[in-house]
Amino acid sequence: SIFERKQEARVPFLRLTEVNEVSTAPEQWGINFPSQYESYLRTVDTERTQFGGNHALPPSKLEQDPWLRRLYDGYAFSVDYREARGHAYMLSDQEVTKRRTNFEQAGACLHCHSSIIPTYRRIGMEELGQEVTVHTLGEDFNAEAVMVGFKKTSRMPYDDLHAELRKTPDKMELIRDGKSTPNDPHFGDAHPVSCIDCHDPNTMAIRITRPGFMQGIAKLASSDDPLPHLPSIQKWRQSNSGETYNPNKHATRQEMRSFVCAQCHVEYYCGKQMELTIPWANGLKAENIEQEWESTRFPDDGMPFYDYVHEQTGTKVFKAQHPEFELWSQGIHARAGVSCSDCHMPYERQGAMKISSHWVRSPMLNVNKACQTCHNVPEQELKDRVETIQERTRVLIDRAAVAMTEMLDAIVAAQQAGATQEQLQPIRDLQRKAMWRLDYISSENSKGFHADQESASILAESIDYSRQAEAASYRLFTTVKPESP
Amino acid sequence: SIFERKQEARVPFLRLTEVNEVSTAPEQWGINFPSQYESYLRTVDTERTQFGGNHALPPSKLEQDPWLRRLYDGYAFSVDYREARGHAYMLSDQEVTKRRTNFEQAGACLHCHSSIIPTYRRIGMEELGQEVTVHTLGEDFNAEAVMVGFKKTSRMPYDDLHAELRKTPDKMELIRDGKSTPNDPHFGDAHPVSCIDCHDPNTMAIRITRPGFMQGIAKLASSDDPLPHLPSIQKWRQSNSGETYNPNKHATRQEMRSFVCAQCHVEYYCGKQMELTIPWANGLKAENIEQEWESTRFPDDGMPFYDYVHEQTGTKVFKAQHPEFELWSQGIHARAGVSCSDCHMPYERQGAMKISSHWVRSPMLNVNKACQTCHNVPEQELKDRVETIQERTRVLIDRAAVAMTEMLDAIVAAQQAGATQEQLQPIRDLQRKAMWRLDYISSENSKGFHADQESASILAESIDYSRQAEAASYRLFTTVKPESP
Amino acid sequence: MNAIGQNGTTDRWVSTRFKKIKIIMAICAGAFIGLGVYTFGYGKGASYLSNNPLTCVNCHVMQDHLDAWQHSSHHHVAVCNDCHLPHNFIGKWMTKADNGFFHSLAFTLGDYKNPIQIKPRNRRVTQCTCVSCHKDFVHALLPIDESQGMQNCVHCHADVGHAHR
Ligand code: HEC
Ligand code: HEC
Ligand code: HEC
Ligand code: HEC
Ligand code: HEC
Ligand code: HEC
Ligand code: HEC
Ligand code: HEC
Ligand code: HEC
Ligand code: HEC
Ligand code: HEC
Ligand code: HEC
Ligand code: HEC
Ligand code: HEC
Ligand SMILES: [Ca+2]
Ligand SMILES: [Ca+2]
Repeated sequence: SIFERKQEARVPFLRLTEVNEVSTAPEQWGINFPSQYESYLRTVDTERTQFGGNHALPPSKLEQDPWLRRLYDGYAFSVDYREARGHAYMLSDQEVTKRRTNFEQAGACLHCHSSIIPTYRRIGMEELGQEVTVHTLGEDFNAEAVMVGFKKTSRMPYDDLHAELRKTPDKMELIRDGKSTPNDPHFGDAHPVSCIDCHDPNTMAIRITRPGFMQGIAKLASSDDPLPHLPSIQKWRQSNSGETYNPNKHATRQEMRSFVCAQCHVEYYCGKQMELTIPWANGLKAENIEQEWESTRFPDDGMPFYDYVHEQTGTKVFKAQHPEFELWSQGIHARAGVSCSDCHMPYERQGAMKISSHWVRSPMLNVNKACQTCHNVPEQELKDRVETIQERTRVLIDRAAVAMTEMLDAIVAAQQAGATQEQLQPIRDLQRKAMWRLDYISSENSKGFHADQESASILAESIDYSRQAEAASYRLFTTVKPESP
Repeated sequence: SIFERKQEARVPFLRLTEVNEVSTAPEQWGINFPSQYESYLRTVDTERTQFGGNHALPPSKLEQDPWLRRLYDGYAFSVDYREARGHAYMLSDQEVTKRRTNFEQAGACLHCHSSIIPTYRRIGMEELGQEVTVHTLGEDFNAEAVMVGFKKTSRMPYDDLHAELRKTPDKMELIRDGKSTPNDPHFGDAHPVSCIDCHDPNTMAIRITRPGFMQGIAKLASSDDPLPHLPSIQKWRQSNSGETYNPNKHATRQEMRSFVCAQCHVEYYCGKQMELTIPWANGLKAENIEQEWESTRFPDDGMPFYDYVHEQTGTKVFKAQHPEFELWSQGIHARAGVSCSDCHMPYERQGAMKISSHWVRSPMLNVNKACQTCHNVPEQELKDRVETIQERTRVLIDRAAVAMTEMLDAIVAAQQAGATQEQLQPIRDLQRKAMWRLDYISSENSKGFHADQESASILAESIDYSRQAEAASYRLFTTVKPESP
Repeated sequence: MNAIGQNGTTDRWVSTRFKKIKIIMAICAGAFIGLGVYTFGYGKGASYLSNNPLTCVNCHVMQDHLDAWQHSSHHHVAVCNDCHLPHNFIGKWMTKADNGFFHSLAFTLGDYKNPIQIKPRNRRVTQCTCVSCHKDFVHALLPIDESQGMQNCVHCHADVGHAHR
């Protein structure tokens, strides 16, 4: 069982080839760990339950749920927004999405879609005046340089950073011939998430590499959100050591089994106005994050933060992206110590050994290993339970979407009827809250499973705010006047 | 089979005294089963977590949640409505509630608050022209007579049936001296729920005695609600035998451990207009029940069913009462085969034996036995998990209550502004749906624990309908006119 | 978690299943001797004839269950066979033959479900062994007669035999 395996010490790995801090190409690691590598490669498979056939790109969410176009009206997401698929595609999907080809994006996009740390390090080292060779780049993680490189590139144009990415060695130089000279630190290849992003090349221990997460989790630790599911943070708070919370130092192994995913599967801001930001200063609940965005100001002009101006209504609103880690944190599995990896990378037996499946995918395609280790019930029954939860969520999302569109209609009509900006302000606040909550759950990828009651509750709030804004719009010019205000 | 022995059966209980079908007095059973009896007697204890001291009557819900007065405006519940307490009080609490003393109630009230079956049987036998003696009353359950007696008394005035109750022997005649002659079937005492209501006096097997439940569950079995948590109904459906579903014959023992409670802890209609009705013809979900009430007509005048006319708005609405069984049915515990008795009557060690605790009460007062056998986590952690669930529900109930009161304000104002009945009709429909759902969860007694996601979802719907009604009220007389309707 | 023996259904199920097993066993006799004996030897099949839990882990697939048994409340009081074999003579040896054969077969073909899940008949064996040891204590819970079922003990006591599995 997972719980025992935690206790077992690891037998040192037999290494057939050396990997180091520039080894972003997974092939090299695969020589040492062929089973994990093989399963990692399978993330190119696109087995889908509802959709047959092969698709060049995954199905469009905008076509499935046309109301999303109204929700995102005026923003890049209204142009192209698709289902997620396997890790193998993360870089190429980003390269081709119209959100990037038709809009100028920032370098920070690559923080979560590529094996970028050596590039951050290289740029950081150059910035810090340190000597950069393939050797110095590979010998050490060099957290300081990584952070400097991250900060320097976050707001840089996407294309520029993407070009930099291809200029960092990936240690395949020696294998690929002719492309580059081994000692020039400026020629490599760009990769999607790779072994090095989650593993220490020396010990193979899992680790955090992403500067965005390091900053976010440190803010979170300093907040007063209770976090019963993250015992190391509670311990750190009690210790009162003054030292910044550092997951690589303080987190338990079981926490790390979720944190590695939380490097990317989290809500963020990533644009040209501000450095990539993970908004956890008040806690991990939807309203804590909203509160942070509400109190954030853009560094350059000091104006209040927003993601986009909603086209039809002119309201400034926030965009929520894949808050998997945040929602999971509110659920019973997190509470019971069940990590992302337990379900999405379950152990599987390979001969006399057990390995973590690196075919990261929907557990519903792997119920046997993902769930039945803990739940001693038939596979079909587990699927049915998940479906019940997801169906309830689906129905509420649809209900919230109807409320949202009817709200937009009413606000537009109120503007046409001559409402002033001052009259509209409280309505806009309701609108922003409503849209934030609907987006939060609909862009989270488990359809409520990661925290079922919390999801329903957030959608209930969304509905409430949408309908309040709708009622308030009509009320601006009505003869129906209740006594109590 | 050769593989293993037949399931071992219970050694018959040693009986020190005989009990039979008129033995409503628990003292007699207590002679045979002193441990169960002792724990049963403890239902007089009122240990409460949030409220100190002793109270003559439990705390008023109307004072805790003043909005309930507006919800129930014009109905008996707005006058007196309290927290539930132990089974020992069920009859006396009903006798003294202002809902009964200030209002005329029907005999059906006693269906769930007293040990009434022998009275039904006696009246039924008289009706059927069968000979009634203490002996014939006690020798057999006589389902036919019980049903006839139930039907005859359901709409009769409460006081009349209460008097009948006291006229049925309870087999204590021989012990209490002077009160009656042993052979006169017209003198006994009234009791709250007693052993005979859940047990067969011959075998001690648990059984269903309540005609209301027998009818309700038979309707349910004939519906097409999926019911994965009730395997015997699925089996009965497949068998297609034509025979009516009868829990005493078809249900598994584990189902019976919930059904005995579902004799009373369910939504109902019980008044003078119609026989006591358990509304499960379409299924057990809140909207299935609503649908049944919407399509029900009063038998006497053929008019559409309603529970009360809401005073402030004049809308005819439904009242939901303690749908514990229905809500539990939507939850994960039901799905996992965990019965009411597992949590509310957990086994406890009594010397060298293990018995079911008959001190039916909140499991939160008994976490160790009620939860920890299955959940191997510390007691405080379990309490915290329950609190998290209940707190989320509480917050949503409050939100739905605000939406409900603001809706009422708007409807009243629309009426004052001159809205016609025709204009108000769709608004009234929304109002009824909103109030039904809020009442459903707030009058269910687990504060969402029995099915957390479902509770949140029902409250989300309530909020949606309240706010829609509010918006529609303002919209009646507004210059804000959206293009799409 | 299934209830056991409600209205005698499981009994019926067991006896039809038993008939089927007899036929299968006859048909597979050849295979049993050929393929089975190989595995029986390889897997130290004789371990089925022993009471030592360590012999079960001759098959590494049993390792987790041994580990979990060692963490359980019963490792002082019951070994594998106390729970997984009927406490009567004939049932005991029939079960040994059946399980010995099917486990060897499964292990050889490798087509078993992983994590391994107990089959209804073996679940019933386990249930009967609980009752056999704890009869007096749980007397009040037992069915009144054969028509009545009962809840599996492990419905509540999921980790008595194997903790933290
Ligand atoms: C904080 C991490 C992070 C950042 C920053 C980030 N992404 Fe993603 N992205 C993800 C994750 C996780 C997924 C998969 C989950 C999902 O699709 O919701 C994803 C999915 C995608 C997809 C595939 C599904 C879809 O939305 O069509 C595209 C395309 C994409 N991102 C483009 C971008 C672009 C362009 C940017 C920069 C504006 C960006 N990403 C920034 C983490 C990130
Ligand atoms: C470096 C960023 C990053 C990290 C680290 C990461 N993910 Fe992802 N993940 C993504 C992106 C981006 C996508 C979307 C890829 C696409 O659609 O092209 C994705 C997709 C997924 C999918 C959808 C797969 C499918 O087949 O539909 C799952 C499930 C998933 N990730 C889970 C995890 C888990 C669990 C972890 C940790 C063990 C993790 N991810 C770590 C960025 C990341
Ligand atoms: C208890 C099991 C469990 C845990 C723990 C868990 N998930 Fe999931 N996850 C699921 C299930 C079930 C789904 C729904 C899959 C589906 O609908 O096919 C899902 C869906 C997802 C998806 C979308 C997959 C897809 O195919 O589109 C992503 C991404 C994801 N989870 C990431 C995470 C991350 C990150 C964590 C930890 C912060 C996490 N999950 C924790 C069970 C789990
Ligand atoms: C998205 C994050 C992620 C990526 C990328 C990743 N791993 Fe892992 N890996 C994990 C996690 C999580 C574990 C479980 C670690 C634990 O329990 O301590 C793990 C465990 C391992 C282990 C230890 C044995 C085991 O199977 O549990 C090896 C070896 C390993 N990975 C190799 C690789 C190789 C080789 C690659 C690249 C082909 C790779 N990993 C890519 C997250 C990742
Ligand atoms: C490492 C153990 C573990 C794994 C793996 C696991 N679960 Fe759970 N699951 C739990 C625990 C613990 C609970 C909380 C209840 C309890 O204490 O028993 C739970 C609760 C649940 C619940 C009820 C809570 C709710 O949200 O309604 C469902 C449904 C569920 N799990 C389904 C799944 C599915 C589906 C998977 C696989 C995708 C899965 N679980 C994987 C341990 C696990
Ligand atoms: C279908 C069964 C059933 C019927 C019929 C029924 N009750 Fe109850 N009653 C219950 C249950 C179960 C409770 C405990 C749960 C609760 O308080 O919500 C209860 C609680 C009460 C209480 C204590 C709490 C409170 O509400 O103040 C009173 C008083 C009461 N009922 C009066 C009545 C009256 C008067 C009638 C007839 C109009 C009636 N009951 C009809 C089942 C029933
Ligand atoms: C509200 C319903 C209810 C009432 C009233 C009730 N019981 Fe029970 N009783 C049960 C349930 C449920 C069980 C568990 C039966 C099972 O698992 O088969 C039970 C079990 C028993 C058993 C079997 C052994 C055990 O403890 O599990 C005895 C004996 C018993 N009750 C005696 C009594 C006596 C004496 C009274 C009256 C003082 C009484 N019961 C009142 C519901 C009730
Ligand atoms: C004959 C009707 C009837 C049956 C059968 C019945 N109840 Fe009750 N129950 C009531 C009534 C009425 C009350 C409220 C009594 C009061 O407040 O005066 C009540 C109260 C309760 C309470 C609140 C106790 C407290 O201390 O707050 C719980 C818990 C409860 N019942 C659970 C159950 C369970 C579990 C079963 C089945 C084992 C069951 N009931 C069977 C009618 C019944
Ligand atoms: C998994 C455990 C569990 C199951 C199964 C369960 N309940 Fe409960 N029940 C609870 C908990 C926990 C509470 C909340 C108690 C509290 O807040 O103090 C509760 C509350 C109640 C209450 C209110 C108690 C009070 O003190 O006011 C009643 C009545 C009740 N349940 C009846 C039932 C009935 C009837 C069933 C079956 C249809 C059932 N319960 C099934 C755990 C359970
Ligand atoms: C519905 C839940 C449930 C079922 C089914 C159940 N038990 Fe229990 N059992 C309990 C609870 C609760 C306790 C704790 C009683 C106490 O501590 O007072 C217990 C206690 C015990 C104990 C004594 C524990 C001690 O600490 O001394 C034994 C032995 C036992 N059960 C055996 C069994 C057997 C054998 C079966 C099957 C015939 C069984 N149980 C079925 C809930 C259950
Ligand atoms: C007879 C066994 C049993 C008993 C008794 C029991 N549970 Fe559970 N509980 C389960 C099962 C089974 C699940 C579903 C998840 C799973 O499959 O592990 C569950 C799930 C849960 C969950 C997660 C689901 C959710 O709604 O979020 C919580 C919380 C929980 N139980 C608390 C309790 C509490 C509190 C009690 C006591 C009042 C209790 N349980 C009694 C077996 C039980
Ligand atoms: C020859 C290798 C081997 C040995 C030795 C072995 N097992 Fe197994 N066992 C297996 C395999 C393979 C399965 C999975 C069978 C399946 O699921 O069809 C299994 C399944 C089981 C099951 C549950 C499956 C069922 O059919 O209900 C039990 C219980 C079990 N073994 C107990 C034991 C005990 C006790 C011992 C020692 C006396 C033992 N095993 C020795 C290979 C073995
Ligand atoms: C105290 C009783 C007890 C002992 C001792 C015991 N088991 Fe079990 N075993 C169980 C129970 C109970 C189950 C699960 C039954 C169920 O889920 O219905 C089980 C299940 C299993 C399974 C099937 C796996 C599964 O999850 O269904 C295997 C294999 C197994 N045991 C092997 C062993 C081995 C090997 C030993 C000795 C090391 C052993 N058992 C000792 C009670 C025991
Ligand atoms: C070989 C005889 C034997 C078998 C078979 C057996 N037990 Fe026990 N069990 C015992 C003994 C002896 C004790 C007392 C141990 C002690 O006091 O330390 C015990 C203790 C217990 C306890 C109390 C300790 C605890 O874990 O909480 C429970 C509960 C229990 N058994 C349930 C079961 C169940 C359920 C089964 C079947 C899966 C079972 N037993 C099978 C002999 C047995
Ligand atoms: Ca965002
Ligand atoms: Ca009602």
